[in-house]
Amino acid sequence: MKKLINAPDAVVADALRGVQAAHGDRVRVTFDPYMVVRADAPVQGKVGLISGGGSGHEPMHGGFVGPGMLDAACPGEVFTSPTPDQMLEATKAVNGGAGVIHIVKNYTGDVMNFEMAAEMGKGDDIEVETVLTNDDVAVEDSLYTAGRRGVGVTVLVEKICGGAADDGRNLHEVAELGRRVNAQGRSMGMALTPCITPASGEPSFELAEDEVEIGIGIHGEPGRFREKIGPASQVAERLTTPILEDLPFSSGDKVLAFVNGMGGTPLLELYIVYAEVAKIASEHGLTIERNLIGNYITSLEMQGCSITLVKLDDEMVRYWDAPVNTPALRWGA
Amino acid sequence: MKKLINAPDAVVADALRGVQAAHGDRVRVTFDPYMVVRADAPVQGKVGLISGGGSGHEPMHGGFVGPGMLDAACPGEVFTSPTPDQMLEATKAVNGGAGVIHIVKNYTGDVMNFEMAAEMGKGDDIEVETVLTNDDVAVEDSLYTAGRRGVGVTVLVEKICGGAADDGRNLHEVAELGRRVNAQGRSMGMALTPCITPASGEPSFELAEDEVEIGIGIHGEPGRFREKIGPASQVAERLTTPILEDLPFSSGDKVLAFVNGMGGTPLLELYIVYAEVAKIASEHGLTIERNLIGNYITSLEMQGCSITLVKLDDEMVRYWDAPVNTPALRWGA
Amino acid sequence: MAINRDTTLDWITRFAGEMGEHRQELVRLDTAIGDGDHGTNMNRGMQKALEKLQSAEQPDPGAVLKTVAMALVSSVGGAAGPLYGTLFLQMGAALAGQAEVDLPAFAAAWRKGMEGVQSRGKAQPGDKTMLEALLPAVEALEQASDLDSGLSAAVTAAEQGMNATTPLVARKGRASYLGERSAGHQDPGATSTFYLFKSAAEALAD
Amino acid sequence: MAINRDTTLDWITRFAGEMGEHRQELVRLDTAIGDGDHGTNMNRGMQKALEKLQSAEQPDPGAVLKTVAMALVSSVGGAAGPLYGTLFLQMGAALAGQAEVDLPAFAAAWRKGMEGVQSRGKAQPGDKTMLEALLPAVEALEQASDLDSGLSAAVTAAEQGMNATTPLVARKGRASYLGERSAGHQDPGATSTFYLFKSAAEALAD
Ligand SMILES: Nc1ncnc2c1ncn2[C@@H]1O[C@H](COP(=O)(O)OP(=O)(O)O)[C@@H](O)[C@H]1O
Ligand SMILES: Nc1ncnc2c1ncn2[C@@H]1O[C@H](COP(=O)(O)OP(=O)(O)O)[C@@H](O)[C@H]1O
Ligand SMILES: [Mg+2]
Ligand SMILES: [Mg+2]
Ligand SMILES: [Mg+2]
Ligand SMILES: [Mg+2]
Repeated sequence: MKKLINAPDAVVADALRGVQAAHGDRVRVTFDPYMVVRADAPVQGKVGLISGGGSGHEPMHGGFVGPGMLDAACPGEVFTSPTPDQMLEATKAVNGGAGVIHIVKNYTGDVMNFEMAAEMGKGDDIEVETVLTNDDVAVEDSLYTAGRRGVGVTVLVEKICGGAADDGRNLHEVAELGRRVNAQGRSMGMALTPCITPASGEPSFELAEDEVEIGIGIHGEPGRFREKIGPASQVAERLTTPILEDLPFSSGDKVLAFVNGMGGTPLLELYIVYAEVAKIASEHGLTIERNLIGNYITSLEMQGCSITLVKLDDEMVRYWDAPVNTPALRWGA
Repeated sequence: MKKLINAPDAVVADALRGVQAAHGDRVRVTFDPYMVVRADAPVQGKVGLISGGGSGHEPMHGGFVGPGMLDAACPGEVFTSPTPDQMLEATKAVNGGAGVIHIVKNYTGDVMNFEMAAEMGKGDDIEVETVLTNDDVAVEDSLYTAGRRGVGVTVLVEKICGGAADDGRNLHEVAELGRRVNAQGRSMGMALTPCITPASGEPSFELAEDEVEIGIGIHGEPGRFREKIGPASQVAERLTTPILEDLPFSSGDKVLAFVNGMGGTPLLELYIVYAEVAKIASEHGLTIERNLIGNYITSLEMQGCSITLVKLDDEMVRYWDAPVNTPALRWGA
Repeated sequence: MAINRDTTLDWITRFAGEMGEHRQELVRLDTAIGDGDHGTNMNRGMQKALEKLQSAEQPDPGAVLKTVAMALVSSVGGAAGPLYGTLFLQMGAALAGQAEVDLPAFAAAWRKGMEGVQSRGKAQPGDKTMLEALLPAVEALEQASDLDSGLSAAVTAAEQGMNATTPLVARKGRASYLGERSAGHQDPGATSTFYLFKSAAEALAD
Repeated sequence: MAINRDTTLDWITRFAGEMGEHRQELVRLDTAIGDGDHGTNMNRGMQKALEKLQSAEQPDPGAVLKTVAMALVSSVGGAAGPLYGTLFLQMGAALAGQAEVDLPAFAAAWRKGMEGVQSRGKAQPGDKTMLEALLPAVEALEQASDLDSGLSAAVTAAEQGMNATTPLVARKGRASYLGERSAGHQDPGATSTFYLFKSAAEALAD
C-alpha cells in the first residue's frame, strides 16, 4: 500500500486538518466529534441540511459544505458511517429554527446511526426529516434485503435541496424535492482497479490485467460480475442500459447526466465516457439538459467510473442552476 | 494497460468529443486542427490568451478555456506538444485586436512549435507575446541545457493573466504580469506510481512497492531520485524544501500554495499533504493568502502530487480573485 | 456462582483482547463480502470501551455494559456500532442495579439484547448476520441449568451458528449487495459475536 | 548516377517503413530518458507524409522534401516535428527546381538542413541529440567522391554517432531533465536519424 498519509489511523483527522487550513474562512472543522460546518451556521430561518458517511469518498460530503448546498457534513472513518453523536451535534449546529434534513445514503450502517441520532435528539425538539438515497441499479431491490445503495444521486440531491433551502422553501418541501430527485435518479458504477483502505492495506478485490468489475459500490465492495475489458463505448453501454431499463422515461425527457470518477481515473477518460453517454442518450431520445463530469463521489484511489441519470423537472433545473459556493462545487457565486 | 478508452490513437479526438458534448454552450471544439476556443471568441479589444501542450494533463489546458482565463487551448497528442498550425489557427481565432499571448511551458517541443507558429504568423500582423513558464526546481537551471520545465505555475499564470486581460490591461502589461508570476513561482512533484501512455502501453518507469520517485515531471519522465516512501509530512518536506531554497522569500511574505494531484491520487490525500505544507509555510513565517488543492495539471493516472508556491503581490491577488468561468476553475461567476 | 462487576470487567477486557488479536481476520472476512472494516471498527470501539471503563467507577455489571454500549455507539459507526451498542445497552438496562447476576437473569438480559439487535437491524435468522451466532447461543443459555455449562453450550452454539453462515446468501447488510456471490464466505459479524461468547465463558471459567 | 524524383519518393517511402517497423523500439528508447512518444510521433508524421505525397503531383526531389516537411510540421508536434520539419524544409529549399541531384548538391542540401536543425534546436555536438548522428553523416557525404559510397559512408557514420550517444549526459531536450541519469541510454532522435540515412542509401542502391 502506497499512500500520501502519515498513519492509517490518522487519515481522517489529518485530512480534516487540511480542510481547516485551506477553507477555515468558509467552514468550521471540529475534531471531537468530526464535523465540517458552514462558518455562518446556523442560518436563521433556513432549513438546515446535513449529510454524513464514511470518509474515502471525497469531495463528498465535506467538500459540499457551503452556501447553496450542505450546512454540515459528518465524516466517519474510512468507509465507516459516522456515529449518532456526530449527527446529533451537526443537527444542533445547523438548526436555524426551520428544521433540519438528514440526507442519508441507504447503507445499513448509515441508516441505523442516523436513526439512533434521531431517537437521541427527540428531546431537543428540532424537527428532522430524512431523505434516503438508493439509486444504485446494480443492486436488486427487494423488501427482504438492505435494498439499493445510495451513490451518485446523493451529490445531486445535496445540490438541489441546497438550492431549495436557500430559496426559503420549508422543511417538508425541501425533503419532498430531495425524495423526488432520488426517485427520478438511477446510477451504476464499474471499476478498472480495486481500492485499498489504509486500515486493511489489502486490495478490496482482485482483478486480472484485462478484467473490469461491473456494478461496484463506493466502498470497494466487489460488483455483480466481472468481464474482459472492452472499449469505453461498451463500458458506457453496460452501465447505461440497466439505468434506462429501470428508470421510467419516455423519448423527449430531459435528464441530468453525471459521469463520476471513482478517484483514480483521469478526467481525460471521463470525457471519453461522457461522449459515449451523450450518444446513447440521444439514441433514446433523451435530452441532456445539464451535466456533471468529474470526481465527486469517489472510492479512494479506485480507477473506474459511475454514471447517474436523473429525469429533470423545471424545479430541479432551477435549483441545480442556483448559486452554490462550496470547495468542490461552485457556480454563480 | 487498462483504460476507459476506445482506441489508443482515438483518445484525444474522443475526449474532445466529450468536451464538445458537455460544454458546447461555452466552448467551440474543432478537430482539424484540434482546438478548444471560447464560444464568444474573439472578444473585441481584449488581449487574447492561448495555451497548448500535450494531452494527458487534463483539465489543463482545455478545461481552463472561458471568461477570466484562456481564450483557446491547443491540445496535442498525449504528452506531445501541439503543432504550429494549431497555434496559428488559435491565435487568429482569439485575436480581438489587442494582441495575443502565447503561454508556453518550457519544453523543447512546445517552445519550438510555438516559435514556428510565431514565424509562420508574421504575415498576419497580429501582435504576439510569449510567456514562458519554467518553475520546476527538480531540474537544474543552466544556460547550456533545455532549462527548467513549466509545471504547476502554468495554471496560476493562466488564471492571473486571464483576470488582467478581462480587466482591459494591454498586451505588454498582461505578459509582464504573467512573467512575474512565473518568476515568483516554484514547483516540485513526486510520484507513487508511474503512468502509462495509451500509445506505449508500458509504465513510464518501474517503482518498487515501497518506493517513491521524487522530482518527476508531468510526462512520466523519471525524476531526480527515488527513495523509500515516508509519511506525508516527509513527502511535503522533500518537495517544499527545494522550493523554499530556490524561491527568494523573507519571513512575512504572502504566498499562494497549490497542492496538485497527478491524476490518480484521491483528494483525501491531497488535503493531508496540504495540512503539512501549511505547517511548513508557517514555520518559515510565510502567510498562505490563497490556496488551490486538486487535480489541475495531471499526468494521466499517475499517483502523486506536486507543490507550487508563488510569492504574491496585490496585483496577483486581485486577478487571482477576479471572476473565472471555465469547466475546471470557476468562481465569482 | 454468579456474575459480578469484576467478572463482567474481565469478560469485556477479554473481548477487547480478542478484537485486537483477530482484527485482521475480521477485516479479511469483511473484505470478501463487505468493505473490510469490521475488525478495525470493533477494535477501535472496544479500546474506547476500556478507556471509558477506567475513567469512571463501575458499581455493577449493568453499569459496565451500559458504559461499553455508549462507547461503542459513539466510536464504532457502521452497522456494528448501533448493533453491538444496542445489544449492550439492552443487556445493561435489564441488569440495572444488580450486583450479582445469576443464570436466569443473565439469559434474560441476553434475550433483551438480542431483541434490541433484531428491532434495530430488522434481520431474520437466515439473513447471514451476527444473529446466526447470537440466536442459538442465547437459546442455549436459556436452556442451561447452570452458568458454567450454559456458557460453554452457548459458545458451541455460537460457533456452529458462525460456521453455518458460510453457505448462506446475505439478505441484510453490505454483503447483501453481492447477492449469490455472498455465499461461500463466513459472516464477520457472526464471527465477532462468537468471540463475545467465548470471552464471557473464559471470564467465568477462572 | 543521380537522385531524381522517384529515388526521393522511394527514400521517403522506405523511411516511413522504418518508422513503422521500429516504432516500439523508438518508444522504448524515449521511455527510458524521455516521454515515450518518439516512435509514435515519427510514425504518425511519416504516414501523413505518404498521404500528402500521393495527393499531389511531385515534380522534383525538392518538391517531395518540401511536402514531407509540411506534413511533419503539421502532424508530429513535440521536438521531432519542428526538427525534422526544418531539416526537410531546408533540404527542399536547397534543391528547389532541380530534376536531377548530384552528390555535391545533395551534400550541400544536407548541410543546409543540418544548419536548420541547429538553429532551431540550439544543440551542440555532445548534447546527446539527433545531431550526434546527423553531423558525422553529413560530413561523410561531403568528403565522398560518389553518391553510392558517400551514402554508405554516411550510414556508417550515422550509426557510429547513434551508438556514441549512449554514454553521453543529455544537455538538450527532455532527456536533459534526468541529468546524470540520462547517461547509459541511446538517444531516440539519433536513432531515427540513422534510419533516415539507411533508407536513403537503400533507395539509391537499387
Ligand atoms: N441488519 C442487520 N442486522 C444484524 N446484523 C447486521 C445487519 N447488517 C449488518 N449486520 C452485521 O454487521 C456486520 C458488518 O459490520 P461492519 O463491517 O462493522 O459494518 P459495515 O457493514 O457498515 O461496514 C455484518 O457481518 C453482519 O453480521
Ligand atoms: N534541442 C534539440 N536539438 C536537436 N535535437 C533535439 C533537441 N531536443 C530534442 N531533440 C531530439 O528529439 C528527440 C525527442 O523527440 P520526441 O520524443 O519526438 O519529442 P519530445 O521530446 O517532445 O517528446 C530526442 O531524442 C533528441 O534526439
Ligand atoms: Mg463500513
Ligand atoms: Mg513528447
Ligand atoms: Mg464493514
Ligand atoms: Mg518524446
